[in-house]
Formats: sequence, C-alpha cells, structure tokens
Amino acid sequence: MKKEHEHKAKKYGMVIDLDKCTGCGACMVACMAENNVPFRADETDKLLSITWMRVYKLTNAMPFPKTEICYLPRPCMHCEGSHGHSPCVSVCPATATDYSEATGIVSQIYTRCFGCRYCMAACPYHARYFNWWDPVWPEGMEKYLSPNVSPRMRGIVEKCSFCFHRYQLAMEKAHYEGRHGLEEDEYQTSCTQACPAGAITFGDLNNPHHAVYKLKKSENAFRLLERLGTNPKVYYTSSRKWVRQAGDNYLRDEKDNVIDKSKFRN
Amino acid sequence: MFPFIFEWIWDMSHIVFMGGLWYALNIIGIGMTYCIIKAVVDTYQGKGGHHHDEACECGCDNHH
Amino acid sequence: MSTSEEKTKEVSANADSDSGGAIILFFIIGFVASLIAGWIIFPKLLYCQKKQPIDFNHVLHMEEVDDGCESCHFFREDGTYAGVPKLEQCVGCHEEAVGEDPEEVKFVNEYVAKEREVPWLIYSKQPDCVFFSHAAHVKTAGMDCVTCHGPIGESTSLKVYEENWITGYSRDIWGQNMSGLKEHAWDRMKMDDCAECHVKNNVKQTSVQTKKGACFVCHK
Amino acid sequence: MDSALIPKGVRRCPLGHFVLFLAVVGAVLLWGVFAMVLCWIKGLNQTNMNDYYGFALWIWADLAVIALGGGAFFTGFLRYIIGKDELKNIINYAVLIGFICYSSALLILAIDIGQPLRGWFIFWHANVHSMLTEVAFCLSCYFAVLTIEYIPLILENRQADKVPFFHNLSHNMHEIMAVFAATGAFLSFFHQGSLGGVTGVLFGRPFGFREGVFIWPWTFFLFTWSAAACGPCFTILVTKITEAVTKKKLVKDNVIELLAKISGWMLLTYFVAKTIDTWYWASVTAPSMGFFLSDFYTGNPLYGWWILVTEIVVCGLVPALILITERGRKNKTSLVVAVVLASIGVSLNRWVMVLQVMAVPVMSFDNWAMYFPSWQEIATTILPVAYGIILIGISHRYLPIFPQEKELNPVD
Amino acid sequence: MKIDRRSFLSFIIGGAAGTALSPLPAKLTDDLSIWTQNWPWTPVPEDGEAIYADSVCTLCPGGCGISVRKIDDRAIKIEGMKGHPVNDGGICILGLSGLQLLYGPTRVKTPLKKTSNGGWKKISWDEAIAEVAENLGKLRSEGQPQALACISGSDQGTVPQLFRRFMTAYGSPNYMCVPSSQDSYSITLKLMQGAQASAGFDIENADFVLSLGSGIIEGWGSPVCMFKANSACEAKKGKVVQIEPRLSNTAAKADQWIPINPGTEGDLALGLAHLIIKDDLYDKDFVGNNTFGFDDWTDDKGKSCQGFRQFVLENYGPEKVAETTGIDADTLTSLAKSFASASNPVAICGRGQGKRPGSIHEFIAVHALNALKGSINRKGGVWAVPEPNYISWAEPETDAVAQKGLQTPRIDGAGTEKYPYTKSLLNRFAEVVGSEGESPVKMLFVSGANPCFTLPDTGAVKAAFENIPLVVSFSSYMDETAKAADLILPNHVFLERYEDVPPPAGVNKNVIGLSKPVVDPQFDTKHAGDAIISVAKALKGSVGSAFAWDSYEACLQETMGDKWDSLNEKGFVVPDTAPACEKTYTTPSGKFEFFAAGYEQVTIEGDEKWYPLILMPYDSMRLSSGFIGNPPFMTKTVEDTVLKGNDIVVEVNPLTVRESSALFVKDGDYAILSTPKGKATVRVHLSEGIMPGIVAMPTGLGHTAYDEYLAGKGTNFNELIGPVEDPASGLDAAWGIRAKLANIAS
Repeated sequence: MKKEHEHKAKKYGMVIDLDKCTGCGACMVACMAENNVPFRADETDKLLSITWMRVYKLTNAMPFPKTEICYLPRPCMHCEGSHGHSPCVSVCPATATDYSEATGIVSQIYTRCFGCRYCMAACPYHARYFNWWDPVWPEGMEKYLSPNVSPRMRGIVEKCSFCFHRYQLAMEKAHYEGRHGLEEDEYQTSCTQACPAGAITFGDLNNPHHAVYKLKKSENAFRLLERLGTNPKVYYTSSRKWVRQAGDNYLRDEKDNVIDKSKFRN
Repeated sequence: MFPFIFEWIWDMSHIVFMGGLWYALNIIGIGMTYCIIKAVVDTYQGKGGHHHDEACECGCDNHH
Repeated sequence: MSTSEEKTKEVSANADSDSGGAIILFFIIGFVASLIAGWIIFPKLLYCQKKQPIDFNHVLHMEEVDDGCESCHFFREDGTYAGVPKLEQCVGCHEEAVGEDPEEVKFVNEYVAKEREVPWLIYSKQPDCVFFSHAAHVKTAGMDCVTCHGPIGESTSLKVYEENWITGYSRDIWGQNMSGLKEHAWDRMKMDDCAECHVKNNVKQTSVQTKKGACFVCHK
Repeated sequence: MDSALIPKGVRRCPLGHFVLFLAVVGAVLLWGVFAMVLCWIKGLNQTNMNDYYGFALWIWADLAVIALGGGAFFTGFLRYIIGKDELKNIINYAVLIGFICYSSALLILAIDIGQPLRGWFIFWHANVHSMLTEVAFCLSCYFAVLTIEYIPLILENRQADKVPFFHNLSHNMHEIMAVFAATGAFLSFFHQGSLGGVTGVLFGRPFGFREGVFIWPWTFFLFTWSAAACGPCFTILVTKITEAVTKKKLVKDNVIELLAKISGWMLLTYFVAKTIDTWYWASVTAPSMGFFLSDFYTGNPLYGWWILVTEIVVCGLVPALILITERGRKNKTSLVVAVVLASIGVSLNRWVMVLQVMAVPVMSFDNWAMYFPSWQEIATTILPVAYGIILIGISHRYLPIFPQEKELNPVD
Repeated sequence: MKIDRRSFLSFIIGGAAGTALSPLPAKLTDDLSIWTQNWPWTPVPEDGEAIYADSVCTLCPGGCGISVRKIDDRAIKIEGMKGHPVNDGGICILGLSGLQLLYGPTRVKTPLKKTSNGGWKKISWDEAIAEVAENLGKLRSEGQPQALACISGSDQGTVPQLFRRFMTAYGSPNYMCVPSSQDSYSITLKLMQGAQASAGFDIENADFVLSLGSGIIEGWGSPVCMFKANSACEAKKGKVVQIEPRLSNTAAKADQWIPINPGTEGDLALGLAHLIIKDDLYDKDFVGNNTFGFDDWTDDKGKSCQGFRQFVLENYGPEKVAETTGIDADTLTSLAKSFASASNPVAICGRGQGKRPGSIHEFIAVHALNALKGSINRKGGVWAVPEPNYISWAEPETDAVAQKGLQTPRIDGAGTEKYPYTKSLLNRFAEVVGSEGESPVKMLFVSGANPCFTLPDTGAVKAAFENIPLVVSFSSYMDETAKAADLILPNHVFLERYEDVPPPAGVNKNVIGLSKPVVDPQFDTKHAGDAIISVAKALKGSVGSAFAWDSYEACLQETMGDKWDSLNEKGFVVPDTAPACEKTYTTPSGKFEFFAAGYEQVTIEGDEKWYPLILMPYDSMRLSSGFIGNPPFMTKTVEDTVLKGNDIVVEVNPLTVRESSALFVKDGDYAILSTPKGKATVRVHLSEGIMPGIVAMPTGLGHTAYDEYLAGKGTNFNELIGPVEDPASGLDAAWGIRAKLANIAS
C-alpha cells in the first residue's frame, strides 16, 4: 500500500487563455452551480458578493477609439508561496486552511474556520470571501444543492477549491477500479468544463503529458503579482503586452521594457 | 495547544512558541495557586483577622 | 454608623467560630453533587434515545446472502458507496413477507406496500463536512468492514440510536465514553481517530501546516 | 449610603451624583451592548465590513486600545524590573487602564469573529505560525496577568479587606507581584509585537509588509516600541482627565514627569526607528514589489501624504521633543498636548496598519476600497469606552487606586 | 450548625470546582461549536446515486445538448453534453443556471385565474381548460374566430406548430411570432436567392469575419456554437473585424474594432463593395456565373436597368461613405482589401444577439458583399438553411366558421401586397389592438413569449393587453405577460417535458434535437402541447378532430416517425439529407440576384434638437433579454457598471459629458435619460469604449414581474424605444432612438 502511494507529487494548476476568454461569465455560474454558492437579492456590491471565480474587466486606459478590454477570470490562485507557505495558509490561526503537497491545492475547511478573516487580509487577489449572511435558498431551490460540496454557514470564509470534490470522486472511482492515478480528463474543474470558448486548461503542472505543462511555458504566459512571491498556480496567457503587464505592478521606469520573465519567476 | 491535538508537531516552532506559552501559564498558575494556598494557611493561622483601622502586621504597603 | 459596624463585627466573629465545619461540608456537598451531575446525569440528558423504525437482524440476513456485507452494502459503478440499502434492494426478497417476524411484517406493510423509504438512523453518519471514501479503504487498503464498524454483522437486533440534542450527531461518532477513552476502533469516529490510523498506516501525510494528512483528504 | 465601601480619609461625591453619572454612561454602554447582541444574533452583516475590508474599525480599535493599554506593562516593567520605585504611585491606575483596555480588546475580538462559539479553536487548534495565534495566546495570558494585578486592588476595598482570607490573598499577591509583572512584561512585549506582525507578515500586501529578522518583521518591534512609548502617555492622559473630572490632584508631579520623560525618550527613539523603517520600506521593500511610495498615498479620497506626516512628525517627533525637555513636561498644557498627540499618533499608526493596508489596491486593475463603519460598529467600539469610564468611576470611588490621594487632598 | 450566606457560597464554590472537573464544560463548549457547524437552518444536501440524464436546452434557440447531473431524483447541475454537434460540452451562462428556473420561486405552480381585484385564484386543470374552451366556443358562435390571436415565441417545432394548427382549425389567421433578425434574413434570402430558408454562418471555417454589429460572442444565434466557432476561427488565424459604435465583448475580442456611426452599416457594406468592384477584387467566377443584376441589364419590357456594379460605383465612393459612416477612407480601403483578399470572408449583420429584426436594405447590402466574394452556400460563408421539414401533418379540416374567419385579413398586415414576404408583424400589435375602444382581438394566447417585456414601446403593449378581454398565458413563470394575463395555464419547464428542438439559429448545423424530461414535473403544470390539444378536444367539432393525438407525446412520437428512437437515445439526429448544401437559386432569374436600388437608411425616432444623443441597446451574455428572465446566478455575475443596486447604468463617453451643456456628472452619478417614448433615472458610467454622442443601455433589465432576484432591477430598454417600420418589410427596424441625458435637478 505504501509503495503505491508514492507517486510524484501533483501540482494542479490552470492556464487561462485571455485571448480566448470572452467574459461571458459561464465559468462564474458553473462554479456557483457546482459548489453550492449562495446568492442574494442584491449582488451588485461586488465587495459583498461571493464569487469564487470572478471575471475582472481590464482596460488599457486609452482614449476612444484606442480603448481595449480584456476579461480576466480569477479563481483562487492556490499559491504555493515558498514550499507551500501561501499568503493565506500560514496566517490562519486555527489551521482551517492548508496546502497539500500531494495536489498543490489550498484547502479551506468551513467547519474549522471561525471567521477571523485574517486570510482575506493576506490574499492580494481577493479570492477569499466571507459569508456575511446565512446562506438562504428560496423555498424549493435547495433541491439542486450538490451533496459533494458542503454548504457553508454564516460567519466563515470560503473560496475556490479547484473543485476538489471532483478529485475526490475521481479518486474514489480509481480506487474502486484498482487504479492509483488519474487521467488528465478525469479531474477537471467545473469552470474548465463549462467554458464555451475553451479558454481554461486545467491539469497537473508537474506532468509533462498534461496540456498545462506546455501552455505555462508559453512566451505569453504570466501570473498575477508574481513579484510578491506568492507563486500562484494559475497562469494566464495573452498576446497583448498591456494585458501581460497588467498582471503585475511596475515602477514607471520599468514599464517600457518588455517583461523579463526570468526576473520575476521562480 | 496540547501534544495530543491533531495540529501539534514536535518541531522547533511548537517547542519555542508553546514552550513560551506554557512557561507563562505555569507561572500564572503556580503563582496563583501559591497565593491562594498561602492565604488559606495564613487565615487558619489567624493572620489578617485584624480590624481595618489597625496597622497591618504583615507590613504590607497596601494601605498607605 | 458605628453601631452597624459593631454588628458586622459580631456576625463575622460568630461565623468565624462555628461555621468552619459547615463551610467545608457545603463545599463537599456542592463538589460531589456537581461531579455526579457532570459525569452521570449530564451525559444522559445530552442524548435523546431514538428507536430504529424496524429492528433489523443482521445475523439472519448474513445467513441468506452470499457476498457478506457487500451483498447489501455495495459500491456503485462510479466507486461511490451506496451505504444503507434503499427499499429497491430490499424489495428483491421482501416483496411479500417471507417469514413470520412481526418486524418484517411491519416493514412490508409500512414501507414496501406504501413505497416509502425506511428512515434508518445511521450510527456512523458523519457530518456534512466529511468526505469518506469507502473505496479507498476497502478496495485499495483492503480493510474489513469490521475494522471500523465493529461486528455489526453479528448483531440480531439494532441498538438504540443516541442523538446529541445540541449537535444532532450520533453518539457513536463522538464516542461512547464521556472521558474520551475508547476500547475498540468503532467506539468513536472522530477526526482524530481517522488521523491516528492514517499516521499508523503511513498514509500520505502531505499537509504543509501540520505535516499530517491534508484537510481535503477527509473534508469536502 | 455607600460610605462603608469608600476608602478611609478620602472625599467622594454624593451617591446620587455618582448613580446619575453611572446611568448616563450606562445608557451609552447599553447602546453598545444592543449593537453587540445584534452582531452576535444576526451576524457580521450588521457591519459595513466587506470582502476587501475584512479587518476594519474593530481591529483598529483592538490594536489601538492595546497600544494605549501598553502603559500597564511598561509602567509595570519600569516599576518591578527596572526598579523605578516612584511609579508605584501610578502603577495601580496604569494596571486598571490596562485591564480595561485588554478586556475591551478581548470583547471586541469576540464580536469581531464570525463564529464566536468557535473562537476557542484559535487556542485548541493553534497554528503557531500565525501571528494571530500569538496575539490570542499572549493577549489572553496577559489579560490573566492584568486580572491578577487588579484583584489585590479590589480586595483592598474597605469591606473586602476585612475578610481575613481576602486580606491575606491580597497581601500574598503583592508579595510576588514582581513575578507576575515580569511575566506580564514578557507576554506583553511579544503580543504588542505580534500585533505589529499581523500586518507585517502579509507579503501579499506591499503596504503592510515589512522585512525583518527571523520570523519577525520590523513592525513587530515598532509596535512594541510605540506601545511602550505611547501607553504611558495615555496613562498620564487618563490620570490628567481623572484629576480634572474629580477636581483633585491624585498623583504627584514628579511621578508624572518621570513617566513623561521616559516616554519622551522612548518616543524619540521610536521616531528614529520608524523613520528608518519607512525610508527602507519606501526605497527598497515596496519598489521590489513594483510600488512607489506615492502609489500608496495618492489616487484616493482619504489616504494622502498628510497621514504619513501627521503620524510620524506631528504625533511622533513633536510630542517626543516636548516630553524630553524639562520645560515641556513641567508645563501642564504642553504636557497634555504631548500626551494627546502621542495617543493620537499611536492610534493613527494602528489605523494605517489596519485600514490603509486593506484600502490599497494590490492588483494593478483593482481600485482603492473605501469604507465607513455602520452604527453597530461605532456603537460596539464606543461600548468599551463607556465600560472603561464606568469601571474607572467605580474603582476610583471604592478602591484605593491613588496612594497619594490622601496626602494630596487631606480631609479636614 | 447554621446555614448562612457563607455556607451557600461554599456550596457554590464546591459546585463550580466539581463542575470544572466534570466533562460538562468541555463537552458543552465542544458541542456548541459543533452546533455552529451544523446549524439546523443551513441545508444539508442529501447524498444518493449520481446519474447523468441527457437532454437539449430550449432556453434559447441555440439547441445545445445538456447533461444533467442528478442525485436520486434531484437535478443537481446542468453541464454541456460532450459530443453534441452544436456545443460539444460547452455551455452558456443561462443554460448553467437552468436549475434555478426549474426549482425557482418564479414558477407558476398551478393553473391560475385572475380575480376581479387583480389577485390570483388557483383553479384545477379541468376548470382551466373548460374556461378557455367556453370562451373560445362563445367567440366562434358569434362568428368571430378571427378575434382570437396567438403570440408564439417561435414558428418552428411541434409546439408552435400545434398552436398554429389550432388557429387554423379554429379559424383565425392571426398567428404571430416574436420577431428576430432571422426574419430579416429570411426575407433577404427570399429576395436574393429565392430560398425559403434561414441564414446560417460558418464562422468556424471563415478566415475573415466582418461583423456589422453582430454580437458573435454576445449570444448571437446559437451562442455556444458561435463561441466555439469564434475560438476555432481565431485558432486558425482567421481575422474578425467588428464594426459598431460600442466596444462590445465581440469588439474587444475581435482583431480590429472599427466604431461606426450607428445605422450606417448598410452604407459601409456598399462602400466596401464599391472599393472591391473598383479594384476588381471580387469573385468573378461566382459573380459571372451565378448572379443576376451585377451588370446593367434590360428587363422584359426593354427598359435598361442599372446593375449593382454601376450603382455602387456611382453612389458609394469612399469619401461619401467615409462621411456617412464616420470611418476614414484609408480604413475603408484597407478593410475592403482585407475582405477581398481573404479566401473565405464572410460578412454578418443583425445587431447584438440578433434578437431584433432590422432594415432589409442593410441586410441586402451585407448579403451582396458576401456574394461579391462568392461566400454563399460554401465553406466559411453564409448558408441558406432550409426550414426544417420533419413536421408533415395533414392540413386540418376546417368548418364554415373557420373558413370564414381565415379569409379575414391579418390584423398586423403581414403577407399583404405591401409586405408579401413578411410572416408576422408583432411590432404593430400594440397599435392594432389599441389601448381603448373595441379591440379587434378578443382573446389572445401567448406561448413561449413575453411580449409585455420584449416588445418595443412596452408601455403601449401592456395597455393593449389590458384592452383584450381574455389573455391566456402558457408561461411556466410569472413573467410580465403572465402577470398581464387573465388565465395562466402553466407549461412544464424544459427539464420536465418532451419537445423537439429545431436546428439552431444562425449557424449552418443541421441538427434536430430532443428535449427530454429529466425530472418529474415539480408542480401541477401541463405541457403546453397537451394543454392546446385538450382545449381543442374540449371544443369538439372540426377543431377537436384536427387534434387526433391522445397526448403531446404521442403527437411528437408520430411526427418524428423513424427518427424517434435515435432521438430518444442520443438526444439529437443529424439528418443525412443535407439540404443545406443546395446551391440552386429559385429566383425569377434562377440566379443570385443583386439589387441596385433602395438602400435607404432607417431614420430613428426623435428630433435631434431636443434629443442630441442616440440611445442604443446592447446585449450581454450575462443578461437574458428574451422571454426567459435572468435566473439569480446570472444576475449575480452582472457587473456593477451595468447594474448598481436597483439602478441601471448607461455607458457614455466622457466627451459626451464634457461637450454637453445640460449634463455634469462623474462616473457613477445619477442622471435622467429621456427619449420621445419615455424617461428613466439612470446612473452614468463614463467609458472610453463608446462613441461620443451615444448612450448605451443594457437589455434584459427592468423586469416588473418574476421574483425579488429580478423584479425592480434597472430599466427595461424597450420602455424607452418604439418600433420604426422598415419600408421594405414592415418589420421593426429601429436600432436606437434619439435621447437626452440631463442632471437630476435640471
């Protein structure tokens, strides 16, 4: 048993092609529908709206008609930090969030969390959301809730889990069939599956046979706020320079230079 | 917080951090226990039964 | 003013002289009473006793089936575990009562005939936040049902289900013993019990924070 | 009516006046309690916090009262460890103020967390790498120490003292108070620091992040230092206010001046350290993350350069200079100005280290987030103030808080 | 021994000590925290067996295959169906939210009858059917069957056809469909190719897509199919050029965005034609062999007529077009070059999601551009997709009353000499019915449509509805029209019912799908097909006998014939006869016909003097603007630059504000938006992504019905605009309306 468990550690991650992303929002809803995310009558205050996957609208800030728009879907980055010390994991006082060396996924355990919100303060991506209200579904609508994802209660923090329950279910099937690993398509996140434009690719960043492995090495690949050392596992690609530059903060004198990725990538 | 809790590991951070904590807790605990027991003993030895306006025979500076 | 002070002094003097014994006695009474309340009465009050809708005889059924536990408690094709059988499985044999047992007759009349699912009370039901893969344990690790569930298959009758008033859990999860001691693996099914076994059996300990099992192994 | 409880040889206002005073402040307290209950029952949606402002007014209030309550540990440290004996005349009050501040801080934390009934997880399932764990442990331990320091004061009430056991207990506690004080100082040094560490370790927040030594960012040391410097200022301030309200001199000038002088020098050294820290952060740390200092202070309606100048110069350097000069601290007005400025300065620093950290956009396409507290937040923040005033009122009336009061205000 | 205060105190202290040493405090603390982890008011979804049920989504005409994940008998999630020819696993935001429509609070749970005080009374299905039949019988007995009208969401598929059949058997010609840009395309194809077809675009295989305002990734046609085609086109380095005044998502994702003066798209197409013809860049082979009217020609009477070539060369020179369209001549030239030099270029029009019809002249101009490059019925071009022909019911027998009724002219004037090719003109409905006086319509059926929300000049439509004595809605949801109805006969929602799904709109995929019940009906609802069959049977006579089927399912099964089994199994069939490949033209000339006259711009409503700005709608994938209202999940994704609180946000260029004398606003401020049709309080979002002088407003907001998650949010664009009749087709050709923005106080 022991031997079989010793596979090379996986590092699940995502590559999102911003050239393909149309900003349609399917990933956001696919995520909400998959993960029992609640909703309220007024969700227009985006600082109070739980959207594990949130699509940001970026503009190049040029005047009409040189204006350009780019949509940027932002799930939890599942930062690896250095050796798994992502910004949020190390600050949680009650060990409610954790980094798994086996999958590279940052977990959030709702029943352990007591709602101090320190992790939210730590996350520069605003990927963590607080349940300010009790989740309430209109009568009858609780019927569509999935038993694979635990509904959250008021007063705790939640975030994207890379649909970890899908990994659990896929592994369960693998166990049943006597296998010990998963094929690339056996574990895919809900947003990846739903994206009608095919902008999201998900897989094991450590596995050369997975599509993400090649995609993350693209010339146009970048990550958000790499300079902070968060070491995120969500990569983006864009053929547009301003989009790539929007991924990080630059001092004015740096802006004009082409991004030297080797400088900020570990 | 205790070695039998899931989160506990015998590593440097825990030893230093929890060491400090338990050190402080012990001082507080032992100190208070000492004070209470000594106060009980003192009381049975008849100390402190003085009237409020007498000088304190134990010489403490409580009232000055 | 001064007279009242005099009185106080007297009272305290009186109390000092003859109530020392009473004080100790009352202390002991309070102490013992609360110990009894805490250790004996409280645990009784904390759980409500619920009877299973049908008294099920595992022994009887074990004799009839070929595949042991898995005859009724089986895996689905997607690897998930079906748990307690649904009416659909029972009906295979119990379309009509096959014996004389009043419990069976009740089952057939109340549930089979009315096509109602039996609201079994599940002793080992974990809270919603728990993910447990039977496949990983039974198939990959080759564990027996008995290891965690105990010799339920040898029971002729279902024990009373005890439910915690506050938490809604079965007592079998938190543990039979108030002091937290356990004799058998199945006396308690808390997270620490899972973790203990995982550590003992060297299951991947991949958490960065605890160097033990990562949260998402058993949580969802 | 309550004269039996009032210490001998001091004068107190009539009970009616006192009750009226309690009623007025009590009403405010009840308002706060109402808001607090709302937050507990309905949840944190009662506040104006949001997913950007996960930490807001309460955490600021928490950090601020702890910093201001720092007078207790630092005065204790000076009195028991360093041996500044004169300070025994103000230590009682410093302890009381500390007790109020710390109990308030704990209460605020209990309201602030989303799941108060699970609050004990922070101890039980502690993650020792988290600054907040350190804060929680040290805070509660130090609160225990403050309670221990406060108990003898209660026991010295005229009626309580008559009970032999209480008298003995109080006496024994005094005997080993230095041990408690030392432990308290040790704990306090740490948790004041870890409060600074809370934001200092956030490497995802360039505005708050600081480099440092080992696991401690520079803010760790700066927070301890500033609390030690400004806490006594707040003790002096509250003493002066109490004197003004009771229209009595309660502590002799030499005691206040000693404390003021020490604070002044602490503040000056803090000013130097803070300046170096700011300079290093502005020129090395922040640019390495892609930020200019100006990015943090422009492009929003509130957080401008003024905040930096006010905090460091107006509320740091100025009071420091006043307090280190003899004329400054001997002049009643300038002394009060200095301690007020210092108290504001440390509070402002805590505000910046909590709220501005949340406000500064980190992702290049994000916006500044502004926030205004809801009345529930304001009420619950005022609640500790009311509670503090009441506790001070009661303590002052019935307990021998000020050893020099009798001497300074002889009753005919 | 005396029991005094001290003894009591001692007892308490002893008790406290004992309690502390008992498990009580720890256990209570623990249990209370566990209680917070399992609050009884937080739902715990029950586990069970997971199964997938395949079906087809019918929330829009896209025809996507869906896989519904179920746990026991609960539908948990809708996913795209892998391997489906339309969407192959992809799914749109509305499809994903489908379960909120199934289980949502907006459902009409049982037949309802409006009471005299405006409330609702639950009635049984028998009562409901009887009531409808009784009223229908009365109308017939009065010899006025034509006073029954029907508004259907579509013309295709068995359910709309059952309604049409009912109308015929009953004796009313007034069967109307909700218009879309496909109506304009149909007329265009009829005129230029003689085809009775809808237009399908093969974006996937095009290498240059010139979109004149079509929201290819805004939900135009079959949204997911278009998304995939767009991605495929870009993957193959195909170019997409988006022409529209606003930086829409399509414009943002396109290789080039060219802002244009709105309403001048037709001129642009002809201007490009001019440049292509002038430089001899057109497909001479196609134009020479397959078209008519390109060069000058002589008609039967010997009169010489100007050909298309001469027409555009004379009238659409680049300078002139540059002036009308606002696109400079250089851009025009390079655009013409790129279009002409591509091997499979295609031009597409129909603004936004293509939900509104448009000017036939514009469509003809754009289609002519395609013909110049031969992009007709070929890979990467426009296909004339014939209307599906799988429904072949025998004509219903009509009695004398019906025959008489059918002979009366249609109330909307469609199909008359003036508009021979137009099938229905719902845009005239409000005017024809009127708000007072006797209405020519005495009874109205509405199925699969929400005209009280989606038709322009909604206020007038609602007034017209009030003027109709009996309105029967077949809606599953309490939408605006259902709310305005007198009787609601609630349909099952798409996950509870069988229904055939005609080939998806706007693409050249010849797929017939079958929507199947995934879950049992949740409420006391009835399939609209069954409802109309029951009504017919209740009427007896020739009407009843026209519906010989026992149930809708039997009807469907019979209709599908040998396709039924594979439909039921796979969920779709791709008919092997490929009529889409037909290249014949059934015009008088037998060729593709160019037109060399007409081409007028449609003038929008409003006087420039009073209304200096132009208000235009824009569509978004995150807002369902059709007859299905936004489910809560979708509304949740709407940006705060579209909807803020309950306020709608309009987009305006900062220049518009700077140059206006009546408007002083910052981003996010309130303003009053007024048009000749109405007024609304809006918030202003200053955006560089829009042409100065234009105000863009999202569609799909401003519902007054549905639930708290949708009602009262924003403003319905349709309330601010009225229809403008296209002179060539009678269809609504309004693409905007003149408008004014002013500060609240002024």
